[in-house]
Order: sequence, then C-alpha cells, then structure tokens
Amino acid sequence: MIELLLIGIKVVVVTLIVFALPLPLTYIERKVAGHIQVRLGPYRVGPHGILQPFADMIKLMFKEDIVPAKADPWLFRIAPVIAMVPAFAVFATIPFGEKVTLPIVNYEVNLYISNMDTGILYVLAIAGLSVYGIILGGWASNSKYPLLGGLRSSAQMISYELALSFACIGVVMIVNSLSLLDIVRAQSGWHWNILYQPVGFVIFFIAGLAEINRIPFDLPEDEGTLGAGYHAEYSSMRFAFFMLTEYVAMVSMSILIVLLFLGGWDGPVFLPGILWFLLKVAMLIYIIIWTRFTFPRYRYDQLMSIGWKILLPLSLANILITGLIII
Amino acid sequence: MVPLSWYIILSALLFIIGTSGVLLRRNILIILMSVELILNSVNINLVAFSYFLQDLRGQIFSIFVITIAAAEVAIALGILIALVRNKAALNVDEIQTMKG
Amino acid sequence: MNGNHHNFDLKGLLKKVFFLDLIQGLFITFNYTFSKTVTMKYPDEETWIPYRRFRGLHTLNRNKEGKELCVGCELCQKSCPTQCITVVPMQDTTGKGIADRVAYRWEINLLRCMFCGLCEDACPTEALKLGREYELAGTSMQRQLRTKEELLTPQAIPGEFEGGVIVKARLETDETGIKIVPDMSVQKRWW
Amino acid sequence: MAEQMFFFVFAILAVGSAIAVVSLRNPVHSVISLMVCFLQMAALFVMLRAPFIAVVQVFVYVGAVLVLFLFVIMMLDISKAGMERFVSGGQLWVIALLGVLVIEMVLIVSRSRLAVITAPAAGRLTGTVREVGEALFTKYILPFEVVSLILLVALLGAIVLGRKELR
Repeated sequence: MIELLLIGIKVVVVTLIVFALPLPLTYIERKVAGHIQVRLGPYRVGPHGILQPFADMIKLMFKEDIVPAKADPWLFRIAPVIAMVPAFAVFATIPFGEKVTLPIVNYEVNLYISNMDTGILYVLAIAGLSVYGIILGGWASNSKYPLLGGLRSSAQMISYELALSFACIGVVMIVNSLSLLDIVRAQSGWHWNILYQPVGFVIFFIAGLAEINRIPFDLPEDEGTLGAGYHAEYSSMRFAFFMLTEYVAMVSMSILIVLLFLGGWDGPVFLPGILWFLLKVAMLIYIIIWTRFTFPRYRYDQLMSIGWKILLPLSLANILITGLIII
Repeated sequence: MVPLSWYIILSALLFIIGTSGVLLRRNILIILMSVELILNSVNINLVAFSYFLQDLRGQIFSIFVITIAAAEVAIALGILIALVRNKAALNVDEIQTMKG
Repeated sequence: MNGNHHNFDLKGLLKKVFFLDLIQGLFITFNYTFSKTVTMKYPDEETWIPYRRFRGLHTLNRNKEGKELCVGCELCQKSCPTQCITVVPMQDTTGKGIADRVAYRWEINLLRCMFCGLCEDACPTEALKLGREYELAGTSMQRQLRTKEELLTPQAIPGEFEGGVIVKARLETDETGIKIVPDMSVQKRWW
Repeated sequence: MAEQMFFFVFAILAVGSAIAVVSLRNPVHSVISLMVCFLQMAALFVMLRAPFIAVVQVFVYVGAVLVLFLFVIMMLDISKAGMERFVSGGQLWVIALLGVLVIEMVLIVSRSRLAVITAPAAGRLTGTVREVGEALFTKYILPFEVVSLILLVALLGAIVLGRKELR
C-alpha cells in the first residue's frame, strides 16, 4: 500500500516540477538569447526581469481563446493537450538517480517512477507521439501556414526518429539492456557511452534537435517562411500548452542524452549523484539554447537530405561497426 | 482474472467492426484503416493465446504481423498517392479502369 | 588513396566531419554571451540626450531681454503640411507698429504633427525651434494640444548643450503621464 | 478484480473507438479514433504480459503508420471525400451478415473449451525483450530475415511509387 502511495507522490512531484520547469527555462532562454545578441534580454519585471515568465503566464492566461471560424473545433481544442500528454508521459520511466534514504523518516526511495524492461523503447515511442499534437493543431486550424507546418512536422518526425532510434541501438548493444537504469549503471566509473559511441552521440544529438523542433531544425514553426507554423492560429492557454510541450521536450531530450551517453548520475564523489545529473542536464539545455542562437535554420530539402542521406546511413554503419567490435 | 474467452470476443468484435468498415465504406483511406484494425484484432488473439498457453510463438507472430502491416501501409499509401495524382478519386467505386 | 588525381581536400573533409566551422561559430556566440551589452536601460535607469539637430517637441524662444520672438506672422501655420499649427496674431498694445505684432494664440496639435521641421525653416525670427523633448506620451487627448504658454517655458535640456550622450535618469509617473527626469551629471557616450 | 476492471475500460474504449473509425465521415477523425484504439490495444498487451509487443505497437502503429496516414490525408483534398454517404440501402445485407457473424463468434467462443482456460498462475513466459529477442534470432531467424526482405522490397516499392513520373 505504501508503495502505491509512494508512486502516487512521485508522479505528482515529477508532474509539478515538469509543469513548472518552462517558467525558468523561458527566462533563461531569453536571457541567453539577449546576451548572445549583445542585448540584456528581459529586464523590467522584477530585478533583472526575473518575474518576466510570471508576467507572461498571467498574460497568456487572460488572453482571449480564439477558435477560427472554419477550424475543426473539436480537434483544434484538443490538439494542444494531445501534444502535452506524451511530453509528460515520458517521465514515467526516466530515472533521476539511485536509491536515496529520506533524511527524517529514514525510508529508502527509488528516484524513478518505474523501471521498465523496455525503458528506452518506451521513451522513444512515447516521445514520437507528441508529433500528433503538432500535426493535428496544424490541420485543424484550417489555414495554410499551420497546415504546412504540420505537414513538415510529420515528415520530419518520421525521417529523424529512425536515425534517433538507430543511434540508441549502439548503446543498447554495448549495455545489453533496454532499461534506462541498467544503461546508466553500466556507465558508472567513467565508462561513459560517449567514449565508446561518439558517432552515435553526434547522431543522437542532431536527430534529437530535429525531434524536439529546435533550431537548426525548427521547420514546423519557421517564423521566416511560415509565420509561426503549426501554432499560428493559437492564442492564450492553448498556445501556452504548445510552448510548454516544447520546453518539456527539450528537458526530456537533454535527460535522455545524459542517461544514454553522459553517464547519468556518474561523477566524482564530492557531489551527490543527483546533482551531477542535474548539472549535466542543465549544461545540455544550455548547449541546445546556445545552438539555437548560433545557427541558421536549414532549408526543408536540406533537412530531408541530411536525415535520409547522412544520418541514417551513418547510424546504420555505426550499428554495424559496434556489432563487429563486440563480436 | 480475465479469462481467455473475453480477449477472443474482444478481438472478434474488433475484427467484425474492421470488416464492416471494409465492406461498407467506399473511401480508400477508411478501408485501409479498417484493414489495419483487422490485423490488430488478430494480434490481440495471438498475444492472448501466447500468454494463456505460455508459448512465445504468438508474440513472435504478432511482431511479424506488425511488420508486414507497416510495409503494407507504406505500399498502399504510395499507390494511393500515385492514384490520386492521376485520377483525383478517393472513392473505390470510381476507380474502375485498369489502365492507370 | 587517389588524392592526387581528384585534388582531394583532406582538410575540408576533416572540417566537415568534426563540425569545425560549426564549433567556431559556437565559440563566437559564446564570446558574445559574456561581452558587454549595448542595451540602454531606458527608461528606468538611463536616457538618451539627443543631438541638437534632433526634432522633438516645439519650443518658442525669447530674446535676451525675455521678450517673445514670435511676431505672429502665421508662416509656420502656412508651411505646416499637416495643418496642426494654429496661430492667431494680435497687435501689440504698446503701439510700436507692425514689428510688434505678437501671437495671441499659438497652438500645436501634437497628435497630427509629424515633426518635419518645416515650421522651423519657415520662421523668419527664429522664434520657433524643434526641441529635444521626445517623451510625449500622455493619458489624454487634451494633453496633446500644447499652447503658447507651455511651449515658452524652457525645456529641461539647455539649448546650448551638445547632446548625443546617455545620462542617468529616473522614471516618474504622475497624472499627466510619464516623465523621465535626466540627471546630467553622469554622462557617457553610447558607443 | 482490478484486472477485470481495467480490461473492461480498455475493451470498451477500443470497441468504441473502432466503431468511430469506421463510422466517422472525416478521415482525420478516423485516424484519431484509430490512434485511441491502438493505444488501448497496447494497454491490453501490457495486461497480457507482452510489454515488448505493446511498445512496438505504439512505436510502429501509432508513431509511424498513423503519422503516415495523417501525412497522406493532409496532402489530399478530403473535402469531397467528407461528403460520402456511406451506408446505402443496398448494403443492408452486409450489416445483416455481420450481425450473424457476431452472434456466431460469440456462441462459438462461449461454447468451446476456451471459455474455461484461465491465466496460468506462474508462467515460465515473462515476455521480456531478452526472451523475445532470443527466440527471434535463433529459432525464428528465417522468418525474420524473410520479413526484413519484405520490408526492404516495400521500401523500394514505396520510393518507386512516390517518385514523379519520368518522361
């Protein structure tokens, strides 16, 4: 019974943390953007603009929720939710650390909700579902640019998820398990997979950027050519849900990279494991934001040719070479 | 516990719903989706038998079914695109000629 | 390796394989992240004092004895492309002839003014000058109708001041609108 | 008891969404219903201790096949197809036939030995990825290779079909 209660508490805690994460992340992203562009970023709301995300949140909550007259009303309303649910469901199997003993009640707690036998497959499968929200949002708007955004998103997702999964297979072959916990345990003591799978890491990182629609692969919401892409017709909280999804996806992709390639919570002993884990995730999030404000966006045909002609053959070759070495 | 017969009845129901989609609808897309539904109902059957008879063959076979279904959809949608490019018809009754 | 025949570019290939160009780009933006920002903290902490050539809110000048320079010739009104200036002249009661014509009313509707400066060019006595005040936002339409008395009061920035600097400032809000009070003691160039 | 409750939830949702698939006019709505149906089936696979099949189901069907469907539907003009009148009077015999089929199947299943088989208490089958993988790559290696060949052929076929006509 107490196990069940504990799982419930863990689910609530993780959900709340993940729900609140986009607030600091938007602030950090805007600050980093500002400083890269030799600006200050948000500065007026609160000291150094630290309350800006709350101001944005309040603004988004009180804006009018517009449904276009010719939109498919039901799908239009439900699409942001469809986008959001998988982004949260991914966290069901993501481990944050080994067992810890709670200080006061002296009770051992696993720092994960569940350790699935099919962990990494589950994460990839569920992460792939979040594209539905984008496609349906684009289609249900009944408007040209969102439709193009949705189309681009679906094609992009199909072509990059292949490379993403194949990049994982190298790791799985080394570790001999699909469970994320086992993968992290196998890397303890500086046997990080990035050392054994550098090509896999690069492919996973690039395909991951495409999977979470970040620059240089953010074609579905390309401001330059599509207005705002799939969420052009959205306003108020529904728009906020899409933004939320994007940031949560960024966090989960960073976590996945850390778990698969950067050793999870492995690190020198002077800091507890969970802190190493968070440090690595924060660094990856920073790198993703940094990339966004450094590189221009790829053209659509370039995106497709990178996915199919470079990343996919490269990941297959990576699997082959890994297999040969293991044998 | 859930007895095996429940799973089989569920799978039969889904199979019949899928069949009715194939037989009653004239939209190619819906027909394709119904075919997918039929294949999946068979999968339920296979996995259920695999569990109740403690035999892995059912699961293995359902993996093959899923694979073949994916291939089938890729080909079918390719044909559909080619068809619409030439004829602009989604209704199976309108597609009668053999000379594409 | 057939490098000699096809002019094989090993360096270029290595650059591509190891993303050297991309990493170089990342380092450039990383350096910018920690460079000094150029943003002016207007209106909370800093404000911009424009150059003298700036065309802001109109000002009506007086001569050294404190007498209004405007003679009510109505040339500014005639030259105004948006017809936002209203001038009603009157005879000076001291009785010194045509040269002592003064403006009875001199009003400008800032909602319509586009700060082209043609009125300034047309003025024969250099009475009218476009000043350097640019914080003209207000909360009422009436506030945007500026009369002679308001325009005759000298502006915060003295006319002989060169300008083109950033100074410390303080934001003040009252019922007429917002005011940015410059503190001319600390000045810095914006570049 | 809880298992039966879950089974009913999943089964009812699956049947309901399957009916929606074949009866909704708009193909996009049908795809969404199909997605719901497949997710219920994945849940049922988990209940049948086949987590690997469940994940593959989500991965392949929901993640790829249905996205492909949506992609194609969005490229086509479905406004005409949406107007289709799908149950014409002449097809009533089909419905009657299907009704007979339902009754027949339920009868057969309930009268047969299957009705009494219950779940094994402690099965040797765990349905882990390792188990499935080992079977797939040792005992069933030939069908596996044949299937991979079929996939390759399908890939080539799709590329050839999708290409614009070269004249």
